[in-house]
Amino acid sequence: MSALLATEDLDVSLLRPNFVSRLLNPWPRKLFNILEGVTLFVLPGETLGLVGESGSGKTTLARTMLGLTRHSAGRITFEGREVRTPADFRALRRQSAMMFQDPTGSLSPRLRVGTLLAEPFTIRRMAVGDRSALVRSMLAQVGLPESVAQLYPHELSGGQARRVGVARALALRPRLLLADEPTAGLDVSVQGEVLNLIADLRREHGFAAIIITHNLSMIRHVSDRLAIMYLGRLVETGPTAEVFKRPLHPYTATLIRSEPVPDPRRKRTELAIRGEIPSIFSRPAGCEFHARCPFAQPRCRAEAPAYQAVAPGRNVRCHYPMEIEQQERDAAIPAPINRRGSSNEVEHRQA
Amino acid sequence: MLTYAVKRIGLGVLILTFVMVAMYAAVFLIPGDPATVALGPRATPELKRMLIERMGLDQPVWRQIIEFFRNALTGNLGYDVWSNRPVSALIMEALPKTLALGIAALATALIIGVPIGCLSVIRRGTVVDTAIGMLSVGVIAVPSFVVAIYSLLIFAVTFRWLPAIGAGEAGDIGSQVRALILPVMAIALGWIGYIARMVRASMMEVMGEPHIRTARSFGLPEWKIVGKYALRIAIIPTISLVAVGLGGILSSAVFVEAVFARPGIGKLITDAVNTRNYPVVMGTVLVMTAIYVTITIAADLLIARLDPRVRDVFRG
Amino acid sequence: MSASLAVRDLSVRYQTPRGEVHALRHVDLDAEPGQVIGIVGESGCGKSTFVSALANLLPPNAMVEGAIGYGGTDLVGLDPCRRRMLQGNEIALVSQDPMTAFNPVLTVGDQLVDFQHHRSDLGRAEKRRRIAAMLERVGISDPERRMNSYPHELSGGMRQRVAIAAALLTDPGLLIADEPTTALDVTMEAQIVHLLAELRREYNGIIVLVSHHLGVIAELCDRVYVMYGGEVLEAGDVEEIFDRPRHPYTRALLACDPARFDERLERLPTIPGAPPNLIDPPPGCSFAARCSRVFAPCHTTHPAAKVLPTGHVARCHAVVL
Amino acid sequence: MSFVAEAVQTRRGWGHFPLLRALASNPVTLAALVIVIVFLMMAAFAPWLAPYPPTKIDVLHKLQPPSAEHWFGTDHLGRDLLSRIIHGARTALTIAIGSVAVAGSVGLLLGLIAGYGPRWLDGVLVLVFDSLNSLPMIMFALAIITVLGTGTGTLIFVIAATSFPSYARLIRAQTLALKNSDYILAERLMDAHPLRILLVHLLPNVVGPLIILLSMDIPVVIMVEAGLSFLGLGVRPPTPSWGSILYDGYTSIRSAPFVVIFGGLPLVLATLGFTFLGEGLRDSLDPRLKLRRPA
Amino acid sequence: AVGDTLRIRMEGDLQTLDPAFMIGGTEDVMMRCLYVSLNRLGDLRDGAPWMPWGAKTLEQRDDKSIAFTLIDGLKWSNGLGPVTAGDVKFSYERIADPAVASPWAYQFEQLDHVEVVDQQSGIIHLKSPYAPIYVVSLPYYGGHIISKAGTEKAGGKFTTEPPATCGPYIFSDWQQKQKLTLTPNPDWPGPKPDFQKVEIYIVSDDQAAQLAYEADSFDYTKVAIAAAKDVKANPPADTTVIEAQSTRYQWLTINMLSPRLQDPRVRQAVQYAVDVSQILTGVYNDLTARSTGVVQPGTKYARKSNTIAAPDYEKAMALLSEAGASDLTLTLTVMNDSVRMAVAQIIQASLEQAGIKVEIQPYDEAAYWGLGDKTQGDTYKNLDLVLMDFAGGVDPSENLVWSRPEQIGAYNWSGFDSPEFEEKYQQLVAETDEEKRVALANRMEDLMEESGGFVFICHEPLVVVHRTGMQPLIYPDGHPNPVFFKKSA
Ligand SMILES: Nc1ncnc2c1ncn2[C@@H]1O[C@H](COP(=O)(O)OP(=O)(O)OP(=O)(O)O)[C@@H](O)[C@H]1O
Ligand SMILES: Nc1ncnc2c1ncn2[C@@H]1O[C@H](COP(=O)(O)OP(=O)(O)OP(=O)(O)O)[C@@H](O)[C@H]1O
Ligand SMILES: [Mg+2]
Ligand SMILES: [Mg+2]
Repeated sequence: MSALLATEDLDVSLLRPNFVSRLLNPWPRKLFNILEGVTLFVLPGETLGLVGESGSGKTTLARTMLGLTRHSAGRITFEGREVRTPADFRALRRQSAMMFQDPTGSLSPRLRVGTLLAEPFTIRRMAVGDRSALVRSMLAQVGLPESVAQLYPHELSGGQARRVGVARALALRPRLLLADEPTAGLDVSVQGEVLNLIADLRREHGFAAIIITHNLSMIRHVSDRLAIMYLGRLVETGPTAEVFKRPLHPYTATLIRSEPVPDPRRKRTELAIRGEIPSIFSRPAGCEFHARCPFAQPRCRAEAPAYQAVAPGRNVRCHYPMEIEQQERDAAIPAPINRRGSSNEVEHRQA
Repeated sequence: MLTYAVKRIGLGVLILTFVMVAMYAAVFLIPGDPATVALGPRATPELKRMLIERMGLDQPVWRQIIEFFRNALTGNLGYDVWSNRPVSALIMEALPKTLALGIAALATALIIGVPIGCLSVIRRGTVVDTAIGMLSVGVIAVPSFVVAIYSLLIFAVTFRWLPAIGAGEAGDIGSQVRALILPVMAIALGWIGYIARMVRASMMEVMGEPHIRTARSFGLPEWKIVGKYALRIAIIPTISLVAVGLGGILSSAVFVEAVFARPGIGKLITDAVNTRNYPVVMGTVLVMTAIYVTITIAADLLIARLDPRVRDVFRG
Repeated sequence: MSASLAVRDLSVRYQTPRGEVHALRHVDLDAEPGQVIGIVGESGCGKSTFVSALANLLPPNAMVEGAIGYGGTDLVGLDPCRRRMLQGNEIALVSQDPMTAFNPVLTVGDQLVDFQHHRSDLGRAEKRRRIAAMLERVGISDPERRMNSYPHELSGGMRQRVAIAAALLTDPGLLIADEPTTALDVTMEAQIVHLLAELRREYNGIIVLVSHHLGVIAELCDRVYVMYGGEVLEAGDVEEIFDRPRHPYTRALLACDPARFDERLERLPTIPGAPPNLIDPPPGCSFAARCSRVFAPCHTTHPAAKVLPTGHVARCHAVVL
Repeated sequence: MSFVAEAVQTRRGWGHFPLLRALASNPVTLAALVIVIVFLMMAAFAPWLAPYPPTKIDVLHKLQPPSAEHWFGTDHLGRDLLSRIIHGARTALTIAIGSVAVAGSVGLLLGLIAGYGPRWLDGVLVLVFDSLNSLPMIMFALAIITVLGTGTGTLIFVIAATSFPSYARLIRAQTLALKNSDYILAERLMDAHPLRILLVHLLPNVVGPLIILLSMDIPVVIMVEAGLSFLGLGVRPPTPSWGSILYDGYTSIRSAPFVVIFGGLPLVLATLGFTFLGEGLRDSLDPRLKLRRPA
Repeated sequence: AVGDTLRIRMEGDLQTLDPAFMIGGTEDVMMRCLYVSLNRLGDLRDGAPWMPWGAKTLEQRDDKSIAFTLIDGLKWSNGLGPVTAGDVKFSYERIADPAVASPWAYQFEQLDHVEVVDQQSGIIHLKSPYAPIYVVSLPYYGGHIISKAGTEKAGGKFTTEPPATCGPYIFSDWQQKQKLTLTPNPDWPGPKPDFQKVEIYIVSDDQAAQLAYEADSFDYTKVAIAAAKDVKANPPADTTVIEAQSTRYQWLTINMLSPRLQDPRVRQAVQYAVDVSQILTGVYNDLTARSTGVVQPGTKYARKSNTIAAPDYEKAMALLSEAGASDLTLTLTVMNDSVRMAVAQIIQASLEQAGIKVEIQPYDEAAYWGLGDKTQGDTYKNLDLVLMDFAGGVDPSENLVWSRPEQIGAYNWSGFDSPEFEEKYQQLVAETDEEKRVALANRMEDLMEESGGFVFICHEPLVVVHRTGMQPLIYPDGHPNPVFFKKSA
């Protein structure tokens, strides 16, 4: 199957975020790459999960794909054709939709939900017979009562705003949905509702979806493939189940191990990862993860690893992908920093 | 910070140019010439022509502007039409008095207004707050000439505590300070109200922020929360307000300078406008605009000092 | 310092133009020194209201009833002055959003010095030494330099560490953490959770930890209170709650967590319906509208809290002793 | 869903005048509202309210202190002060509301253009705003007034022209802040026309703070009018205006202080009224609203 | 109590001390102290008689020549030697020289030349007889003598730093727009002035000045007309109030060139419709009487009465309907200060009674003076009514000169174009016989009023307060001459 949307070696560079100088000086002096060499594709009808820590460039990637941020190098192709001119992007945007990180913030605050829902049609000057009927059917599709049409965005709860976002995004039957953190800030139950809704609609209309998140326990249930980002680069891609089962990049492995498990008997005693994601403005030399990597070798400090295919459908950016030297690595995992005082623990268990 | 300052100064120079072009346009529009103002029926056409020539107004406007800036670069702001004294000398004599007045007035207003605003916040919702609110908004509306006349009546005429007019004897700091008190009072009163109101408004905004809750959670006393934690942030908008105010006071001290017969920039420029003494007008406007621009830049830099978030942006 | 905490029949109502919001209704809670109390529940169920009441940080439109017994004194009836003495001395709070919890224009060190104002026996230099030691303790390297940083110069995880250090500096007997990891990434969350786990080993006061992340609760707490619609529906030891939940709500909540399933699910489990309106709370069980095991009395009779032999407390008609 | 029900219910419960009710709930704001309404009524019904024609000269009874016939006394030409103040409300409010409306609209338009338009245009406009801000007001006023002649229209023009830059800066700052907000991005993503984004999405969101600022600036404009009257640049006599009443009172401030006192009273009251109304509006519309004028 | 320092308040600051370009007010007062003139004037309350001052003798040789001899020992400062007849020649001829473009040239219009007889004496030769020279030209304004050598050394021009002075005082200190200080000239050969030091305080606002006087900031000041009544009723302690009529005369110009006022009946209607007594009461507090013309009241030259002495609204309306202009709207142009605006409003109300609508159009001083200037376009033909006032002199010619036909488009804003008036004016300046001059002046004012171009209002009152312990000397222009202030015992 050929990719619906693909990026090749995509770079996005931005001026250092100095708004005053940007305001006064139209000639940028120094460039920083927010995204670097991102090569990614999504197949028709597939769900791709895009995972990474805050600031790793997930949102930027999504925006770049739809032409809201300009890329400085690389190609974006849609159904095999390169998307370059503004007109190309307009055509691409016609076929795709995006849900923003902040559900309420992406709804124009002074318009009622009804108006907002009809907006995609109004903007494209599409004839809609009965506007209120249209709005009603859109609301019904996402499981909201009609009365919601009369509310303003700030009067909606987080889950409701998400649903309105879904209805709006899917109004024009896009072929691709980009959902930026669709479950952030929602209760587990509501989170499930929203994801189920997207899944149902996807089954019905068959669009592809890119779901951006840092919630691993959620993404493993909804995505077909995963792409892990670190500091503006892809570090690993692969089918979701495989990635969870056998992560290749140490970063992926630590992410998975950092996720707390809702089981009081499976308390983690060791810390999977230390330190914080470095700033994009001062990328470490060599492998960018080396400072936080428990297995870093001298080579990692000196030489940037390539993004290479190690198995069909699995790419990784690491000099020493995990499974190859699994044994050594297990041995190298740092000893637990400290364990809970056992006597204390026992007392409580018994109480 | 440095590049920022350089750019701001560049912008300032642009503003100066723009203002001067506007001024020349205004001169072109406004009828009247110095001879007829000063002499009325005795102004002879020859004299008028002579003065117009002396002001350079017989030349094309663009030439005047270029000439003006060329001279200004060498420190020559032109000459008074009548006394032929250099405009720069007139300004140098008037400016310190107005600066002293403006700075003293705003400093007084800050010293009184800020604590009042804080008090209002500490006692928010109480009678004290409402009373302060009424008073501070009320005094904003009291025209400064009313304050000026009545303070003259009370402190200079009735009690004879303070001198009624003038800016004090040259070289005698004591008399200069005494001469400053009443005019400062007249200007500062409205500003006290304005600043108190402003501080209260931005403070109320800050008081809703989570870090104030953090400070509370550690049981810090209310006065410390208001006076240190909230004030540090709430003062920032007040600073730019005061900067703009200081820029404005310098030329709007007209009434107060008239009532107290204080020779200052306000008087210089109104007299010059009224008598169409254009070299003086131009020179004064140039200097005032430059000061205004400088003050706003200084205020921005001060804000950057006070607010580390802004400072980092400047550091660029 | 350590004392036990006994909350009895605590209710909080917010006065709003739309009416009174019954944000907290008849909550009881007991905690002994050394215990970590977890509070879970969906958004809007009153978790923050509850801990704010404990820390005396309720907004002015809140009205409190009931008693908060701490070491024998009732915090609710205390005069403001005495209450302030307790704040930041006996009771310390780590709040949800590390981005906004610190004053942006004062250095971290300055603020931490101020926060120790109860310690009038210490000089400024000593206070700074304590801060440095405490920052080191919570895993901040180069504490001397960090003390001179402004909050925005620190990352979210670091700020949360500083917040914890600030709370610990005052040697509180009651440490409250309201969603300390919600705003953080998984990796940061893991680090903070780890820090808290590490701290509780030597800490002998009470920790109250609010979270809607079940994993965090499971990892850190001894006792869990499950809140819903302003009430505590179930309370019990952490294993009991996770392994043998008695209240249908607790069960539903646990069932919803996708982290409990390793295999891919076609549909994620959910709890249909929405939480009750707290302006006009239902007369019966607040979960009745969404409960799968609902029966007649649930809609009309408010269930009493039943104490089960396992140490469980549950508010449900369907639970039998 | 109960949440929706709640929300819908509250909407209904608040009726059609939620703003008025919110305003009235604060006693200070209520008082301010009453003052403003009284002044508006005064302006509207001046000819019926005033006991005498405001221009009726009676030099034999000039500068009479307050009495039963003349509640506020008479001015330096023997005109009834109360009548002049009542009629003055009309002038003052026409000028204040007129110039604030003009300045507000111009500021709104230019601010939106500067904030959303191309960067070079933004630079040019900011330069214009800053320059106008630093231009000495009297010079400007004098130029315009001597060219156009005195009168209400000219005053409105002068005041609007000197005050719109600060509104424009406010709007520009707001627009810049909103420009990259998610909902504007969402609209751009749907390829909404820039004009639509400007008018439908940006305008309603930036106009709120502006209206509040404008209402708080109304007394400032009244004061400016008084100041211009003082320079002899106010409304054309014998039209009564609060500014000219004060100015006339100044010459007799010693012998007849009541002229200045009664002349200043409406100014103080109007300032209190409009300021507190503006603050009330701000608090009830959006308590977190940033009402900072950009420097 | 009066000390050794005389403290006087004036309104404006010094601009120049060159008599050829001086403006008036403070400068003239300063020059009276710094320079000498051949003669000087007495107090205006005494009719301002002239007497020799810098000249020992000053006598009329014939119609066109006046001989003078300077007093002994007059010496220039800066070591420029004695004051000579050559300096007098230089000073007068310089002002008369059209190339210098002095605004005061008109005062020396009739000067032919000054003949130097010897070091101290000379003869002033006139082109034609010019009687007013003793009160108009010699005692003030251009009559001050400057140093020929000094001026030439300064390049023919100077402003605030005169190359040399010779008067009773020297200029010792200047605080811009605040204060001027004069101290005695040790070389002064004449009688020592009473006061050891003169300080001139510059306060432009009358209200403030009065308060400052009460606060004992100075000893002598003019008082605003609005405050005069009050000051008279309750004078501050230790204070004498002087009331006099100044030489500033005010009238309403009715512009005959205006298309709306071409018809003499319409102009006359306006004349009938102005109630001047209301102005005198309302604005001037009856401190002054109605003027019968422009000539200084109290002098012999003043007309006995106005032709139209009282308002007659019926007559005015009748005239209007006769002229077919019953629906008349006129603009009244006025300078925008408080006194003039008040006068304008009373005129407006008064004309309203005759059915004439008036719109008041205020201008700031500078714009105002340009309105009647024909070089600035045709506005001078479109003015309707203008409230005007000029500072005049005691000689009738000084005040009548502005209504000459050649002044149309300059300062004759009525467009009053009377050949007879011009003829009479020429006779007036040449005539020395007083009787005949009185008749000429009266006839000229009759002509003015008959033309329908003027409504004479008043000569503004002058109200001055000063400490009781002194005797001021005030020139007819309303400004003091500090040299002759006396301490009263
Ligand atoms: N307009 C911009 N100007 C400057 N820097 C930017 C801009 N947009 C993004 N960045 C920087 O690019 C990096 C990636 O940002 P991005 O928002 O794409 O991350 P993210 O993965 O979506 O993070 P999060 O999980 O917090 O949403 C960040 O370091 C951010 O500071
Ligand atoms: N100051 C307030 N005034 C009125 N109502 C309030 C106030 N604060 C909270 N509430 C209401 O009280 C209820 C409980 O709020 P609370 O913040 O305690 O919930 P929470 O469990 O902490 O939620 P979250 O998980 O979203 O933080 C909510 O319905 C909320 O809308
Ligand atoms: Mg993002
Ligand atoms: Mg909460």
